[in-house]
Amino acid sequence: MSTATEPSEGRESTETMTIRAALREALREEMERDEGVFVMGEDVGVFGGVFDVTGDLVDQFGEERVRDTPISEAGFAGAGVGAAATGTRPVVEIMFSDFLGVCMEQLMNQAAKNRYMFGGKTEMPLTIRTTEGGGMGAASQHSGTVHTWFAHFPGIIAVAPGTPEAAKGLLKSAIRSNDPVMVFENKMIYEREGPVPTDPDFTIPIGEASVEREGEDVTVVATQRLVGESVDLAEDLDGDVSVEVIDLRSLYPLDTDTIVESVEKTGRLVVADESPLSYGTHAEVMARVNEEAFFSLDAPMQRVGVPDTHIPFSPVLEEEVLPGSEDVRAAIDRVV
Amino acid sequence: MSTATEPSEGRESTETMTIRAALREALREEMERDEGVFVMGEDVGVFGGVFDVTGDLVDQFGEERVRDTPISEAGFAGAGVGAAATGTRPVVEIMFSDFLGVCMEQLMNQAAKNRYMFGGKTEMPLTIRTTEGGGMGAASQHSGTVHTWFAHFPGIIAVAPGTPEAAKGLLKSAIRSNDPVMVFENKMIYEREGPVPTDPDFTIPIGEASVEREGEDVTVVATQRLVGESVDLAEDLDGDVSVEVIDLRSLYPLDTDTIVESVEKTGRLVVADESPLSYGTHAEVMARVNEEAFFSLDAPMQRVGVPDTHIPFSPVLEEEVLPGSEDVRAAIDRVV
Amino acid sequence: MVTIDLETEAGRREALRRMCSIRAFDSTAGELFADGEIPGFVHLYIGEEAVGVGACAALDEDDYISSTHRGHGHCIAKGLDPEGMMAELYGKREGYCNGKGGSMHIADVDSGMLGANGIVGAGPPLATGAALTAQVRGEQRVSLSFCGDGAVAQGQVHEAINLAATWDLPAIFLVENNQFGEGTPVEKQHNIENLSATAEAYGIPGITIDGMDVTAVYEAVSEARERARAGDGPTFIEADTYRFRGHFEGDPEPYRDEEDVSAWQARDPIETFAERLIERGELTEEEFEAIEEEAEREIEAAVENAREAPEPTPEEAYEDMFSQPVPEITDFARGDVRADGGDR
Amino acid sequence: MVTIDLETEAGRREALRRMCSIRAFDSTAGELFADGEIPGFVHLYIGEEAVGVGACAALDEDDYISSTHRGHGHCIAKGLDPEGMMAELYGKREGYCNGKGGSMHIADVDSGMLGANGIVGAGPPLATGAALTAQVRGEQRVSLSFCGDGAVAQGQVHEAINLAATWDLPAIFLVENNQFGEGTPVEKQHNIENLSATAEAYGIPGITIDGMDVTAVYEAVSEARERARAGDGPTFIEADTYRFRGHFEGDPEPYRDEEDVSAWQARDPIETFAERLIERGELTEEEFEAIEEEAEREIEAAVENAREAPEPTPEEAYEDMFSQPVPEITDFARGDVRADGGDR
Ligand SMILES: Cc1ncc(C[n+]2csc(CCOP(=O)(O)OP(=O)(O)O)c2C)c(N)n1
Ligand SMILES: Cc1ncc(C[n+]2csc(CCOP(=O)(O)OP(=O)(O)O)c2C)c(N)n1
Ligand SMILES: [Mg+2]
Ligand SMILES: [Mg+2]
Repeated sequence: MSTATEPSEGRESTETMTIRAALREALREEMERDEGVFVMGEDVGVFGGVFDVTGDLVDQFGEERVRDTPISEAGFAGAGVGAAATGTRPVVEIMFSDFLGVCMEQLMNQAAKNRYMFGGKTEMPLTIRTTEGGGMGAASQHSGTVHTWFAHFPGIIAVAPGTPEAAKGLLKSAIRSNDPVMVFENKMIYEREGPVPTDPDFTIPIGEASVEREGEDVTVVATQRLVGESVDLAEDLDGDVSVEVIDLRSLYPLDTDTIVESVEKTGRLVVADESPLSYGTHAEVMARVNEEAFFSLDAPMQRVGVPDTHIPFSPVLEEEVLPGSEDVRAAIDRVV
Repeated sequence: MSTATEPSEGRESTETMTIRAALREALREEMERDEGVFVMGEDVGVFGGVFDVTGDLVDQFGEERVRDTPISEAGFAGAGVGAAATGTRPVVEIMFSDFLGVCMEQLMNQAAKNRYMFGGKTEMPLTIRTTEGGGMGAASQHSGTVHTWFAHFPGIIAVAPGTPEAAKGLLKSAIRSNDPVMVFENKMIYEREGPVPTDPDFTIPIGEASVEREGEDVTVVATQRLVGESVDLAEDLDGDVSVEVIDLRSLYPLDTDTIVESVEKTGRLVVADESPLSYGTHAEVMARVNEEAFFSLDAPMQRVGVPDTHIPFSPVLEEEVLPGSEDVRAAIDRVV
Repeated sequence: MVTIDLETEAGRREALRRMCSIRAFDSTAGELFADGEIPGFVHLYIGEEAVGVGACAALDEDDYISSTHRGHGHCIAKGLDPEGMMAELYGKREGYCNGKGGSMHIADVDSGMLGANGIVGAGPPLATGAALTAQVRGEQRVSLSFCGDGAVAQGQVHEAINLAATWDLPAIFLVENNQFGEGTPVEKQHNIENLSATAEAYGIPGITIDGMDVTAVYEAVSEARERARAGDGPTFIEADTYRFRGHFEGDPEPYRDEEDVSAWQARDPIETFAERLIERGELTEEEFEAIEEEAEREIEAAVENAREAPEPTPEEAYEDMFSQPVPEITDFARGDVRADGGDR
Repeated sequence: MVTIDLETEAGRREALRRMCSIRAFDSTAGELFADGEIPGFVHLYIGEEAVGVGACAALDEDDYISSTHRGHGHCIAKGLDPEGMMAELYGKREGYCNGKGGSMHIADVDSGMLGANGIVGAGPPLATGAALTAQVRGEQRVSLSFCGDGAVAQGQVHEAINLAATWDLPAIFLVENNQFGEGTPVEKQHNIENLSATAEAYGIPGITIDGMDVTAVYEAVSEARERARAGDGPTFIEADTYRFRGHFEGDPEPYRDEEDVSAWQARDPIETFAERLIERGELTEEEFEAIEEEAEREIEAAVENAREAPEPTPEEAYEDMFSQPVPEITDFARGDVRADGGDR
């Protein structure tokens, strides 16, 4: 699947920036490019967003296009659906992904279904940005990772970047897409830095995973925070085990080909994602590999995620349940 | 995991009844047994529920205990949570599972999380009943199968019976459980008949799958409507292929042992469930088998479900996307 | 510019014609459903025609409406073509939704119809979004959402009103109080005499009008539309009406008495409006009959067409999910499920 | 029977004491957070003490409350022990939630405290459910939900009020209008002068009171409680108040002026109440100081205790998910992830 615009090359010149800055620049560029793009959410204006992603955008674009909303996720996500259907490109911020339950109906029954139910005659250029993940002691109602729901639910495109480049390129593709796209940002990696192409026409096609590091012995398919941790781990293990790390980037559509190709080479798979394990994102990656590379597998596939609990408050407990480098390492050890 | 009461044997005497009747009797018996059990939902009273499951219960128990609600799923599911936390056992009916989006927040952030967030100090004896599935031309907003969300989300017990016996036994266990249990009823099989134990103390433990038919060549793990279709298919194929059919019954917790044991025998697995395929219930069953019976597998595991679309209205189209006996058969053919 | 100017004789006649068209459409749909020709659920608008027609008459063609599960009347009132609607009820490819939507999902965004909706209360946020587009784009459109008395208990309806009120959006919230939400009477769903009291929570005008009188509806919506276009924000209108049929076709209706139904039927919005026009000398009995007959003929033709229209092919089920091809669905559409585990 | 009888001198002094206790707790929590001793988010109740204390004073110990993300004040007002609360803020096993909840999730259902809540607007349905239990069980309890001005924009709050009003449940909806929802002033969230106008949509009494005056709150809640117990249904109370601190600790507060804060600080609910008692001759300056100091000592002791309390062990993370063991979690807790593919 490709986005409205073809993937630009334009990666000649890059700039090092954080994921936060990359997201903000994506918003800025798309708002400059298209007057129909506007942002709305709780405290995205003067306050700049709780994670400071929208930052100073209100100064440049004004309060109509960087719109603070009352605390009504169903209402304003629904308004986003209605606005998208009638000729604008809303970018709706849901502060924490745990709050998606509040507006689930509008996402599942309206945003995701309208095009199909209406015989393809309605466009739905709606982007929903939200934050996921534990690690800051925010406890169970502000630390969840729920992207599997949306990867599963038909009619929704779901992306979850692990690097600044992916963050910028995917958010831009999301905004340009005529389908509802959910962008899942992990809140612990806003400060992560990396090179980002400066060309304002740079985008990353939705549906393409990225091989972040090549290796021969085992494939680690990771998402979000765990991309960085897996790449770092792969460096540490270098010489010992040769680890290929893939940033999944798009959850739906899923780039089965890139994963299968890697597993055909390595014969071993670890999936690292912060979803709760049972019925999580991991299982789908494993199912695809089973279907298309079963005969290449030398060992059972492994998964790393949250052990079916909520995210507890106490740092000791939170640390226990959050998947990290050590868990990925243990999974690798189980198969090599 | 076992429910509050131990699984009773009491299967000496049975009566043939429909799934609808089995559910209604479960409600009746539990309401007779415990004054704290009450039912609420839209038109569950005089109207008897849109699928006539509550039927005449209002005559026996009155309008307070068989309570019609305003059309406010978030409000009354939330009231169910609050009531459950304070000493009653509400059974909340959400008319169609597509409407779960309306009250998702109360389910995901309150019902599912309270016990854990509160350090185990709150009971949550809440049952949510809802209907799933396509097949009656009800179109995309009244035909969905969303149980994977709840199987995935921590803190929720999810069951999905395929037979009258399972319907009665699981609903009773759900009501007696001190955890939030979601009961997913497929709307096309309310008329399906089967033997049901008459003993009012009969329950089915949550977390146990059931081998509905034994076989040697391939294991079909099925849910809901597809249990019956798979058993019928297995009969048809008898002599040709020997098919073992397992009714999953509980989605979470998942009875990995029963499935693994079967696959160790057959070496082949087909998972048949009406969820959309990507990231669906199937993938988890496959992931578990990969983890615990990888070396028993003779062929890649197969899945049968909805091909990542919504359920369209036109009978021709609906028929195309709904998984059925033929799809299960094709999946079996791919592996035997 | 309004769609139908009820201040003129021609406009009043056109309004009558549309009400008759809705009546004919829904009477026919009811019969076809009973005969098993139409699958799924059908919710009829019979008895409530004055609300849809009065409201849409007062709107410009460019204005938007959002609708409900009981949407046929809103569609015809907004100018949708009964032929495409009937084809949709039959699940045919020529239908408004290529047969994918059915009765509960007829939409035509180009005609300003944002869609019938199977989710009670989901329409008002959508209409609010359309009003937001108008504000953001600086367009002079208004957006009206229909919803039922039952829907007023839904939180998202309140959220939508609050957004529109706080942002002064060009929106109109029109509640069709037909006295029941499925089998539950309005008194068991709400604690207020008039649902228009809801407006007080949002600091906007709220009125209750006679929803059996097409002129009353037209006037109330006209005023609300002026207010919206002037930038003065939304209006909440409660139109008292009644559904003459069951909640859905096949409803055993254990929840109401025959007398109540008859009492409301005596106020039939079509009959009473036609009588008024006849009294005024604008219309003759014969002309009224001719209008009714013409409406019926039109719907019969739509039925004929729908019956003969081709079924979608099974593969069409895989179309229309996304604006761009998605490999997963492309594979399914090709019947290309290998799952053969790759090369050995 | 009310918890603290503000009609008596002893009661008034106890109310003052509780307000001081909240102030001391939250001032300390703010410092500890700034020092990095407390993880996560902390939302302080400083400036709003009169609302929580006045309201809970008017309730029986058996009555229920539901709370918000800004819940410390409600907890202390309802009689929870600051020691267990502070231990919870430190994430210790002795905390009210065994360290699993933290500031935003302190609960003690046995004390009638249904839980702080990280989801804006989620509390009112819960409290409505507790009121439903009272009705179904025939118990004489009432249930009060606290929520913020911002929460009044949430649909589920409206749904809860509608249920309670329609079913005449013994419920009280108490809105703490502290003028902001995070950084957004109440005027940008609502289109009404007084949020108590919300009551009109539900046909229940709605009043706006001075939330800086503990007596005013006490009286309003007492009346509402009588009404609830008499079977006359819920009351909606808006208490005007102000948060003296940022939305959360660390909030840069770009959205408000220092002067506004000072103007409200001049109406400090503790100072003004103490002054009144002193004027009436019920209290001396010295006694007031002693109360304040005692409160601070109590909180210091709670901090000492919390610091020294043992951390939970990592394995405790796997406890408390369900009432019964679940194999998935049991396996994880044992560190028993094999995924070895079974026998070859
Ligand atoms: C969220 C949701 N809950 C419940 C339903 C089931 N349902 C369909 S129509 C209806 C009654 C709606 O009543 P009202 O809003 O008054 O509209 P009316 O049918 O009277 O036109 C109900 C409960 C639904 N479709 N969506
Ligand atoms: C559903 C939901 N949306 C957004 C938030 C983020 N949030 C936390 S507190 C808050 C402001 C709440 O304002 P108000 O209800 O007035 O309470 P106050 O903080 O002023 O006490 C917001 C937006 C949330 N926790 N839950
Ligand atoms: Mg109605
Ligand atoms: Mg506030």
